[in-house]
Amino acid sequence: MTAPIETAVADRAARSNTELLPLYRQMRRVRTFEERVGELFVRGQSAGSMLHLSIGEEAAAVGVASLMQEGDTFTTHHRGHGIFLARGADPKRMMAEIGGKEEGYCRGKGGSMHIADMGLGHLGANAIVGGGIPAVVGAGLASKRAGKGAISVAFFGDGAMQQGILYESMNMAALWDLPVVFVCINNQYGMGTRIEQATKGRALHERGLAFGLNAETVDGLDVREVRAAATRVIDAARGGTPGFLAIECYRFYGHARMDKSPYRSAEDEEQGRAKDPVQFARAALIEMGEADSTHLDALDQEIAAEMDATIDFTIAASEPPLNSMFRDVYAPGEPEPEAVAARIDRILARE
Amino acid sequence: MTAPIETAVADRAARSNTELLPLYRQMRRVRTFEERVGELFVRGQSAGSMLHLSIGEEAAAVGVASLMQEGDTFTTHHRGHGIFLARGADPKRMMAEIGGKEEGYCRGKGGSMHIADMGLGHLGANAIVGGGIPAVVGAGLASKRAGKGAISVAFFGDGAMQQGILYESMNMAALWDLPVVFVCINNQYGMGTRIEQATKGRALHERGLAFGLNAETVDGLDVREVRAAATRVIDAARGGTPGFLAIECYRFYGHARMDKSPYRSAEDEEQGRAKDPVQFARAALIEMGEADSTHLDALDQEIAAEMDATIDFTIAASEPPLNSMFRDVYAPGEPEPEAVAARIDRILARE
Amino acid sequence: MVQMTYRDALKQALRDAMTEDDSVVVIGEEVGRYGGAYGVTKGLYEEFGAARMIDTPISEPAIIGAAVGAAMSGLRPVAELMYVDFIGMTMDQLGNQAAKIRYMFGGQIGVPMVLRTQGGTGRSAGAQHSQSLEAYVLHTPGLRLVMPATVSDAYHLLRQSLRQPDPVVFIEHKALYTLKEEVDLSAPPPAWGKAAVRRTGDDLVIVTYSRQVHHALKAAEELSKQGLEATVIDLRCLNPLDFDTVRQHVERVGRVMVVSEGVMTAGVGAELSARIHEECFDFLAEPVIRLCGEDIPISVSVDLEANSVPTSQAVQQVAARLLAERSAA
Amino acid sequence: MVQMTYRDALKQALRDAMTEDDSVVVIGEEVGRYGGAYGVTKGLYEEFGAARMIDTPISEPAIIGAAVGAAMSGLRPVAELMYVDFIGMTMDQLGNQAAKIRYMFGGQIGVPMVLRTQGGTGRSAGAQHSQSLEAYVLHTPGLRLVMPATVSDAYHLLRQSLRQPDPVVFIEHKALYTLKEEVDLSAPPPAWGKAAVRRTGDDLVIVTYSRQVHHALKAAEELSKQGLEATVIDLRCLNPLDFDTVRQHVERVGRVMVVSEGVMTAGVGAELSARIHEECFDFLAEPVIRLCGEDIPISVSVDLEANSVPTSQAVQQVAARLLAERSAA
Ligand SMILES: Cc1ncc(C[n+]2csc(CCOP(=O)(O)OP(=O)(O)O)c2C)c(N)n1
Ligand SMILES: Cc1ncc(C[n+]2csc(CCOP(=O)(O)OP(=O)(O)O)c2C)c(N)n1
Ligand SMILES: [Mg+2]
Ligand SMILES: [Mg+2]
Repeated sequence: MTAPIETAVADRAARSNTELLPLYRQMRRVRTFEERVGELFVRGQSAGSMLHLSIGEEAAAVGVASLMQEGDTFTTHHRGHGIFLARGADPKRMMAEIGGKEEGYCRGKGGSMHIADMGLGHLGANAIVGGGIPAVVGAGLASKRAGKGAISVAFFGDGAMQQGILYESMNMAALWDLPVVFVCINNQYGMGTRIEQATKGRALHERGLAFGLNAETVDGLDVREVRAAATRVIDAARGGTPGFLAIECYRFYGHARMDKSPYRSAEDEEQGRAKDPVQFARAALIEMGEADSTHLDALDQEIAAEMDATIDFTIAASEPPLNSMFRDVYAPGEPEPEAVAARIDRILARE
Repeated sequence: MTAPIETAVADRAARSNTELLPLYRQMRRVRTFEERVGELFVRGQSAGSMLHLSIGEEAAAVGVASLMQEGDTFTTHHRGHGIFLARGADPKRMMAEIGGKEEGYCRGKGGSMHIADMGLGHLGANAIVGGGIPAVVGAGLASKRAGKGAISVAFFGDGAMQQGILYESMNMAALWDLPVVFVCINNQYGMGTRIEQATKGRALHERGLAFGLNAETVDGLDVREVRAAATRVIDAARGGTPGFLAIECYRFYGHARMDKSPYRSAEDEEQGRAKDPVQFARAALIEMGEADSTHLDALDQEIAAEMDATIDFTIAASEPPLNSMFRDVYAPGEPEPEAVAARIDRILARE
Repeated sequence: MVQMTYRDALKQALRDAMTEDDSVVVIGEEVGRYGGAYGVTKGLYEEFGAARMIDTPISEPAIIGAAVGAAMSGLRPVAELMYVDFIGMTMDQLGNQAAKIRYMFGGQIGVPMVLRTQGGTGRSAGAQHSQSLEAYVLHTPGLRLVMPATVSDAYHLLRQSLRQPDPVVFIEHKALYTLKEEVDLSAPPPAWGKAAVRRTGDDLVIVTYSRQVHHALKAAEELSKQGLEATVIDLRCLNPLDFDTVRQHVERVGRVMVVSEGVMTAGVGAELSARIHEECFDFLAEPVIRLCGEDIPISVSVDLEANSVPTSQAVQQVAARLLAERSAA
Repeated sequence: MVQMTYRDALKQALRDAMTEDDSVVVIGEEVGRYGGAYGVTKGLYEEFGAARMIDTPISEPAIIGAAVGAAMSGLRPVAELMYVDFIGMTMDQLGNQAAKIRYMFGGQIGVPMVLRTQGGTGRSAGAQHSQSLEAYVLHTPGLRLVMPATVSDAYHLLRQSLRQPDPVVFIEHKALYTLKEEVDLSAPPPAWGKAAVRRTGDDLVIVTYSRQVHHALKAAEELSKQGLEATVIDLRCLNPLDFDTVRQHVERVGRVMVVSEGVMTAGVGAELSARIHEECFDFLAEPVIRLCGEDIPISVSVDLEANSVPTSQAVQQVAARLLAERSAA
């Protein structure tokens, strides 16, 4: 398994915490990819409307994922495109999967909410709030045993802070000193519910602390800060001290593509969107003199072109063959489910 | 519904926090009752062996239950005899239920782990660790709405601190300011597992705090201390501030009747059993001059006689009639399940 | 009679029940301010307020558990599970608590709650948001099970469910919310548990429920053009089950298909097939044919999803073949 | 050949698998120091240590979830659920995750885990500790399901389950742990999924599994004294299901009883009955009779419990009546 270029870039960046440009590049790629997902939907080429855009959460995704290394594993929630992309995913195969196509990561069976890739250690996105969390406990057991310093990271939203399985998992990770990190991307909303309407106001990481984890909260505006906090938590986890990191950000758009967020005010949105990690990084790069806007415009356009191609790729990609429906319920060569039609044929054609 | 004498005694005691004698009396009744449960088993008159004695936990049971009032409700875990008895249960009907008899609280269907009594607000013991906890959230919603100051209390063991549903329930109670109290009776063990082998060492009530509850931990040796802590937490709950109380004690005997606790040392047991809340209260009464040992011996014997009678009552009680098997799956008068035998009769007797 | 959608009929049932009975409260994720993931409760928050339209955290096990406690404490909760696919994490509270409390406690008390949820395919929502899991419920004694196919039943059966003394699992179909039909809100409700015969014919009986009723009716219309006449029975309630109606038509016609969107193995179709064979054996010209969901998870791919469950064409084709083979035989 | 209990055979299977394959780990409540609630793992902690006999907190959902993650990460976990009655709180991790991962992810990876648990009546353990919930599993595509009745199968099928590439739910029966039989540990294992014909006779076929195999065999012995000879098929695996063996005997004999401890409605008995009718209709002299658990919760009362599920006498009586009515007809 050779790491794609993007991962290599991110890995280099990992060594220099101050190098903002590659992080900006990753964040812009996430942003642009998500914009294209929106377009795919508008063009009727996404399979369904259950598309959850991570716009506004780029610093969370990139700040953490850019620290992950070969051998590390992770699971994500339903809003996981950005995380996977930041970890090095091929945007074409991602988009094809979102379109339910054979060329997608999961051959069109999984879709946006069930992307996975064993090559990059992605143990799967999940459409069940909290559903992917306990898997990192098991992955952490395996990593600990292997003793190579690999970690397993569970990414989830603030909504999963309300799922009991998170606490069961944190308890196990703490008890067994597992190389595991719990990352809560707090975008302030779970569908139409603001975090304050779902949780009595205390910092989320206090829950991590109460379970014996190395826990902190970081603002999700400046990717460098996220990365710094993630470095602390992840480094400790590699050493066997499991961690919890809450990243505060804002969900720029509706919950899924059909949701226009009527439950929140224009002011709320304006304020929230003012905390734009991509624009923030861009401004910082210019301010620090690391890049000028011409350079950044060119970069953005290069990314736009790359991401434009994902839609064409998806449209040109093929539908999975109908008989693939019965494949992969069980391992190849194992007894398979019989198709209803075949069974009925057999019954009707008896004698 | 008239409150039995025991409740009246406890209620009076509720008004005077210093009155130890009635609390001692309650604790002794629990202790003696549980000893009789052990005998019932030895005599082969208990239905099965899934009997969990609360010996050593009397101060926890009595300290909290003695504060409960008419209209309050509660649920318990599988080790709930003491709590229910302290709340005013009829020991005969309890014992008959433990024996699986018609005269039992649940007509022999529930047994030791599923005793309930709507008259005393007992919404049920539970054989699922953590299973009875969320019900108090619903009961709390109803109480809050009724506005009469009633509370609902969930009693559970340290093992339930590992069940996610507890955290979901605590989150809801805190969020909605419910008149609810979570009481963790930490007897140091969940079956053969010491609390330290199941939870990374932090005080349990910190978890309550992290969820926004009014939380504390109290030692379960001196019933007056338990009662004082419970008073704080319960009074706040009646006012709409939900609470959490961890009570530290020791499980004197095995997990259930068949368990001889080979996983713990004689020293561990000796140390643990040294913290005997019944003996402690007895000594305190004598020391304070509130009662002398002649008086206490007489009291103990009176209780022993009362509890002896529970076994005779149980042995003399009747087996539930076989056809009661089909009763109470649904409400009376509603469509019922058909007995397998009746269905087969019908099929075989066709034409 | 008014024209109304399935969605609005459900809302009207909740509204009428809440108006009539102050103890009815709705509790679930996004049921209040948001108005429900599929819009069923939209507006009720404004009408009844936060104390009766209770938005919860995303905590399915505790939602069901809280509803159990509320139902034991004098409220009449309607707990909403956004997708029936999430029932897996609630089966302890539902199956070990709600379903068994009356029994375990010797009849002292019941759990008069309604669990409203929705299931089924049709939105490319993938393996964890497209299932038909009613068989888990049917296999759990103590739980009633209602699955309305029509707008009128959406209204009347939800009202009736809210009058039951025992827990009712009420499963809507996500593809039916926009279905628009005439409904008489003031009509007397159908007898509790009674199946509806949606169409009568002498050649074949199709026993089904929920969205498949519509597939079966459409198939029956097509078959009718070929001179084949099907009876279509909409069970509506699976517990209690109106087997008498099924028996009556099966004995008359002698050829039966059972159609269900849930996966075939150990599903509702299995129970219906087993019972029909057991009880009507001597009247059957042919074995009962089950046309059910494939024994596979649901894909996101539009085509794979559509073909994972019975389509109207499949109902028609299988029915035609069943009849053709027979007349030839 | 050695004499051994069902309990010890299970332990030996775990021991041999752990010795042979370093990636096998056992994870569950009280599996280590305590040795398992029913003593199955006693001694293995001492042999294999805490890193492979992993005692967990009382967190069933996360135990299953952790096993899923471990299985995707190169371990071969045996997750233990102390009672199958607790499966309700794990059905999301089991049914939405373990069962669907291979499929949802397009075949990239499987979840080679075994969920060991036990169920059934016999200990007055009440409604939440006495159930037979295998039908939930059978109705969930992606999960294999094994339920051994004999000591030999306890050993060999557990070994085989530990070689499967997909998740296997392995359900023991609490009343069988002390069963003692001869077992040949070095015998070649039975073909995966193959049913065992425990007895052959021409008058009746009894299709069953788990503890009811013993009830059926005992009943068959009694019937034999009356000159009635039954074939007893022990399915052993419910997924994959060896229907060919069932078919072969049903077609030969023409009279069938299906016996299962799980509640009747929408249970395993329903699936078996439906399939037998569908596939062997022309060979059936009579409808398949289901003798299953009553559609009720289990009581603590010894008598009520015992009569809530098929007893050996019930098997015998129903079988005798089925045959008597028929020869009279
Ligand atoms: C167990 C479960 N409950 C409910 C849902 C429906 N649902 C999907 S996403 C969502 C909100 C999740 O919020 P959060 O975890 O904060 O993630 P975000 O969408 O904000 O990224 C809900 C309620 C679900 N998919 N799974
Ligand atoms: C959900 C669930 N898991 C496991 C069990 C088996 N079990 C019964 S009691 C018990 C230990 C519980 O410990 P704790 O909560 O501390 O209560 P204690 O027995 O100490 O009073 C266990 C694991 C169960 N009954 N329910
Ligand atoms: Mg969120
Ligand atoms: Mg304990």
